[in-house]
Amino acid sequence: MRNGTVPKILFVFYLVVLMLPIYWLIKMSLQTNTDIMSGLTLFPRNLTFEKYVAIFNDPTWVHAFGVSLSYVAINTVISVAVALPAAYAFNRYYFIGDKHLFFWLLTNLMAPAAVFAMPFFQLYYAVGLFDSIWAVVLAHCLFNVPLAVWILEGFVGGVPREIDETAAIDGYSFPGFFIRIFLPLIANGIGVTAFFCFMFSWVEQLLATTLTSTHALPFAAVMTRAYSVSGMDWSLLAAAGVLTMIPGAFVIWFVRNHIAKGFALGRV
Amino acid sequence: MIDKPVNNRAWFFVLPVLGVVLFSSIIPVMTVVNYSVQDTMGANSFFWNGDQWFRDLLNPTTTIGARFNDALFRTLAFSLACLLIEVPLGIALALCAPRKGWAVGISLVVIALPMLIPWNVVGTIWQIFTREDIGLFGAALVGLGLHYNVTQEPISAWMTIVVIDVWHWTPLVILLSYAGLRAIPDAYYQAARIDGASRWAVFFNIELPKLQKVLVIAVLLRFMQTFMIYTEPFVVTGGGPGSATTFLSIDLDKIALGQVDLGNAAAMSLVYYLITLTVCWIFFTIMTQLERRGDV
Amino acid sequence: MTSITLDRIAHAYGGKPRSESDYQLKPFQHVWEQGFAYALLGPSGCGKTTLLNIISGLVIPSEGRLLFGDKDVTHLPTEQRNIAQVFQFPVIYDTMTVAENLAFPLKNRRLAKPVIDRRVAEIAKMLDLSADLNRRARGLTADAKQKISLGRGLVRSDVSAVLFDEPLTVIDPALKWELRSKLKSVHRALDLLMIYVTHDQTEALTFADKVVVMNDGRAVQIGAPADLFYRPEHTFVGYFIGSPGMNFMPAAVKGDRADVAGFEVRLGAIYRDLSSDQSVQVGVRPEFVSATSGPGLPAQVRRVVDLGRKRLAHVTLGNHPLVVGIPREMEGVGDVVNISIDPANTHVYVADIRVQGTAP
Amino acid sequence: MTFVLDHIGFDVGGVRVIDDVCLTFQPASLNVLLGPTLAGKTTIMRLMAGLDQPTTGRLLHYGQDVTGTPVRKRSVAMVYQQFINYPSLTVYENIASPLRVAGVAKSQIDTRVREAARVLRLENLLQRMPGQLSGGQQQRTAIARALVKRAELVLLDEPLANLDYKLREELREELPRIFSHTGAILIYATTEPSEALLLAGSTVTLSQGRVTQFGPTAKVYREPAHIDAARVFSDPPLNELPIAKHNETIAVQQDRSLGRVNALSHLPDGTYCLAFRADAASIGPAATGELNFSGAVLVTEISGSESFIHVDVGIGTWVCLVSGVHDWAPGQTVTVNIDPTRVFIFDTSGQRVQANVVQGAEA
Repeated sequence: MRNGTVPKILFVFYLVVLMLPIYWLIKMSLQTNTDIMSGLTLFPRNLTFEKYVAIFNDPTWVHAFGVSLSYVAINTVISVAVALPAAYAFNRYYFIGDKHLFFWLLTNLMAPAAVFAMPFFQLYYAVGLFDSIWAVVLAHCLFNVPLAVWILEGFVGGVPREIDETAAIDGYSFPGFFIRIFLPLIANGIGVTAFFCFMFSWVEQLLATTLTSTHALPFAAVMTRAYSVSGMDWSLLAAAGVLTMIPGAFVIWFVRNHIAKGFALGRV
Repeated sequence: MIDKPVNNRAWFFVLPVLGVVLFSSIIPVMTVVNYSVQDTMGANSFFWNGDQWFRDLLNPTTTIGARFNDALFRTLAFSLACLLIEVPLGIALALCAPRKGWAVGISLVVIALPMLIPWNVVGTIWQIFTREDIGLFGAALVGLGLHYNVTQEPISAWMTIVVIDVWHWTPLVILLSYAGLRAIPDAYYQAARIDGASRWAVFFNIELPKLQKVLVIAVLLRFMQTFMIYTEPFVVTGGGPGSATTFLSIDLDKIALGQVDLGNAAAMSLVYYLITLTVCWIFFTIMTQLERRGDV
Repeated sequence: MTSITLDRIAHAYGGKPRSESDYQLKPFQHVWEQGFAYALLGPSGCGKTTLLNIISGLVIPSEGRLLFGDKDVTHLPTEQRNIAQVFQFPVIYDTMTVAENLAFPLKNRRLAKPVIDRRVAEIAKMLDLSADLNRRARGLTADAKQKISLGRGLVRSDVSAVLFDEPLTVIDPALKWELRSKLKSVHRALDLLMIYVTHDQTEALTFADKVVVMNDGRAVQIGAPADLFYRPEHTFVGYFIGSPGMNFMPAAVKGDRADVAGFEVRLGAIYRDLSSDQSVQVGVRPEFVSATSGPGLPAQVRRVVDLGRKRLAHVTLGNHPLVVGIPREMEGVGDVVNISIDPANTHVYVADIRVQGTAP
Repeated sequence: MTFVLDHIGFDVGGVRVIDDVCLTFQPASLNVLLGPTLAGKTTIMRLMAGLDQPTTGRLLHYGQDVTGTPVRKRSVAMVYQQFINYPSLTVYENIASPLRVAGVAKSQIDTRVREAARVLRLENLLQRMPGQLSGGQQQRTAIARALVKRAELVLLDEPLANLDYKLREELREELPRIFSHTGAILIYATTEPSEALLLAGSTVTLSQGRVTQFGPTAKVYREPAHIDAARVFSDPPLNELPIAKHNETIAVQQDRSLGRVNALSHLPDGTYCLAFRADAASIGPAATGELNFSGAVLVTEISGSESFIHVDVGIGTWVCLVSGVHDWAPGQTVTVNIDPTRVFIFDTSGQRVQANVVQGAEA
């Protein structure tokens, strides 16, 4: 498997196979249902954007898209903001119980959503947050805050400790140093962490649908409903699916060379 | 390098994280524990049930025990299958990936795309893709004469979920291995060339040892995600046919929100959670040990 | 394996040099003799590592030909060049023991086990590694790891040249001299061509039979350590070799006399007349200029530096700065001192190149 | 305005790393901390800067106890070995950083920064980012930042160790001049004795976290109080010869005995260590009045202006200095002549016991 031609062919073949299902969805979103039902084709016979137009004109879809984007954005901001000081503390100091706390965060990051679905339902119902964006925002903090801490801790480690000391010697107070010197140094780390929090919150479906019913129904929930109610409107479903891919595809280009560091919890 | 100082005032930095995660973690766990030791006769009246739920769950002869046992082994088999395919495939593809030039950026983005799609949309894609009337995958398999039907055939359903997971998450292993390989200084490859090492010798003696740290993380992430999979099987097969793809989280969801049998669901949740905790603990110790021994 | 020949080798990044300055390595013609130790010495960015990488095959030169013996290897890949290389930081196979590390190249060539074991034992003894043969390579000190890296090259009987890329950078200063003398004794024991890249003149002059002093991509002078010290062919070599470097004073030369700021300096040879506007300089090393109680040129003393084993005076002759040695027996030094310059070690440079005078 | 370390002790993980250090530095003085790697140079500097807190002892600045004062409030500047600058700020902002924090007027910042940049020849690099600079330029930026702050205490932790050989020579000349008129206490850590000698001022010799001697550099070099101080202050390593004095005869290990050594004449009988540096030994025919030993040449180290011949004389391996470039073939037998007037005698506890002061010009 020297880096000759054979590995290249294998790799390109894999990329094609990987993109095939996505292409299939895009193709179907540009076909009418009758066109789909009338048999298998590699290319849509007559291209139509009617389903996209339908979605954009339908207030429930647009509202759902807005709801999804808003709770994901708010969750990302909270996660990163809360995780920054913690990541600095974990990387720069030993303190009592730091190991156990870090482990506890890992367990929350890995906690099965199903285990928390029912308790969250009860909790937010009791607290009166049920069917509001805040329920999903706080629920997603369960795994997004630990994720943010893990990734940021890796990036904080990239800044040499001597820079903190030089700033102290120069006379910076800690807040002054943190904001004016330190944050700019891990700016791309913050960017990557925000991207991952956005993604992990955007892709999650179980908690988002469990904790909402009507007012704060996210895009995913509207999709599952569309799937069962409108009886196999495949192209509408495909169009909705394609729309959910746009945020990811748009942002990823900016963080492409840090993707691996993010997925490896900052440990690469 | 100066070692980290001990500074317990650092707790002030950590309090915000503690507050937020505690709220969304401890309170729910407390409710689960609370229900797991009670039973109900309906109409919101609960009575003490001690550890009865747990004894039933862990005793395969009882109905709920058998059900839990089946779901657990079904999920473990699924996790194992996914790991055995995804990890070697991921490493192999990382070795084939382009190392320099414009192709690197594009291939990284394309590889990462599947992981950015909401899990229910992944389910929808494959739900369509596996139908033999309108899906390429379904049509191809049926065309090959295989009796493939996701909704009726347990084997087809179970295999399909594995294929979906391999399609969805192998990119993660590729990216991690690729990053691990890129961290190897070029001098190692040059030394190996000078020593006349074969491609396999280079892989076993340089690349694999250096990938150790990254692979531990890849296996941890992959095991945990497969062990708690819910959305894809829920969308594509709804846990069916029968209970062929009713993994732990689907089963739990059915009991908790479907039958609203809180006691059983709570006990099951706790056992499920404890398993993930132990696995996390094992990996956490391995990772800290690797870190303390310095970069292998 | 006979010698390595560089036939007008030059290298420009991107391969399309427009002007002289685009060359990382300016055209270079030289033959490296078998069994000699060469050092590539120069400041950072002088092209020494580029030259080493061309010989090792990591870099294909944009111009010229590289010959091993009489075989053109310019485009031959590294593994077919039969070279060994020791890198800046120790490169060892962590998963293997010391013995397995040393045996690795021979195992790849599928030699018989007894042959491998004998060869490994022999090289281990030469490098004082016999005691650690069964230990895991990862736990050893940096200098032991560098010896293993060297050993992997030496076990091969077909190795043509051993390349060193600043191998002592990560070694503890106290252990440096030990590894240096080990490398030198290994060189004497094996009739191998060795090429050593460094920016430290002590390493270069100690290790090498011939030193290539490089600056700004050009080989300024190639010679034995003594030549570089006593007869620097270029002002850069005078400046770079020796600590502190050579003194240079603008002068006008006539016969065996040089007029430096109105003072007359006797020279060791007879030169044709050189007026001072032709950028003529007289160069003499501080070791050959000493303060004297006897007759000499009067110079103003700026500063005296006591280096323990010797004392130096920073003086000015006219308005040219000069570093002068103070003999041990001379107690105090006033603010004016007579200095005597040894004619035999005084050289004349025109446009930075040494001019050879005729014997008096 | 002195800076005093009063019985400073420092433990790391229960191990005593700095052991009862007492030092008083005078204002406007240059002090070299000389010692091998891990001798505690960096640790002492970090304690003086306030980056670490001492386990025992006090730090007095201008008579005031500053042990507990946070780093921020101290008048201190530090230059690290690996050229630490703020990567996200330009060279100008890097140098101006301490003044910006202190709230100095904008115009004054500009003049002081440009002045420091001129002194360190960074005038045309002010708008560059540290990442675009060479090693030497990055270290000059760090030094400029330390200079512009006009701190009363300036700590330089092996600032030249990572630089090219010739660049090191240049900066070594400039550094004392740069800080000489600021009136600050300058502390310069290094492992190289030649750097200490060239910087002059006074020198503190350190080994295993203990101060072995503190005094004017030339004096510490010529009159080491303890054998550890002599060992630290010798590069190449100090040559040592164990000897035993027994009523007027001075025996060397086997049966060899030495002639009269006036440095030993008045000492009581007992075992001593006769030590001498490479420049006190020469190679050539056995000169009269000198202690001479024959041995085989191991290797010759050529450093450009001097050559060091390593000779195995049976009792040990000694290093002799020869001026200029001379390469003795290894294995060749030569005679090492030791100049008896430039020899140190240490007793078994390592104290120097010589009565007469060794000759050699006073600085």
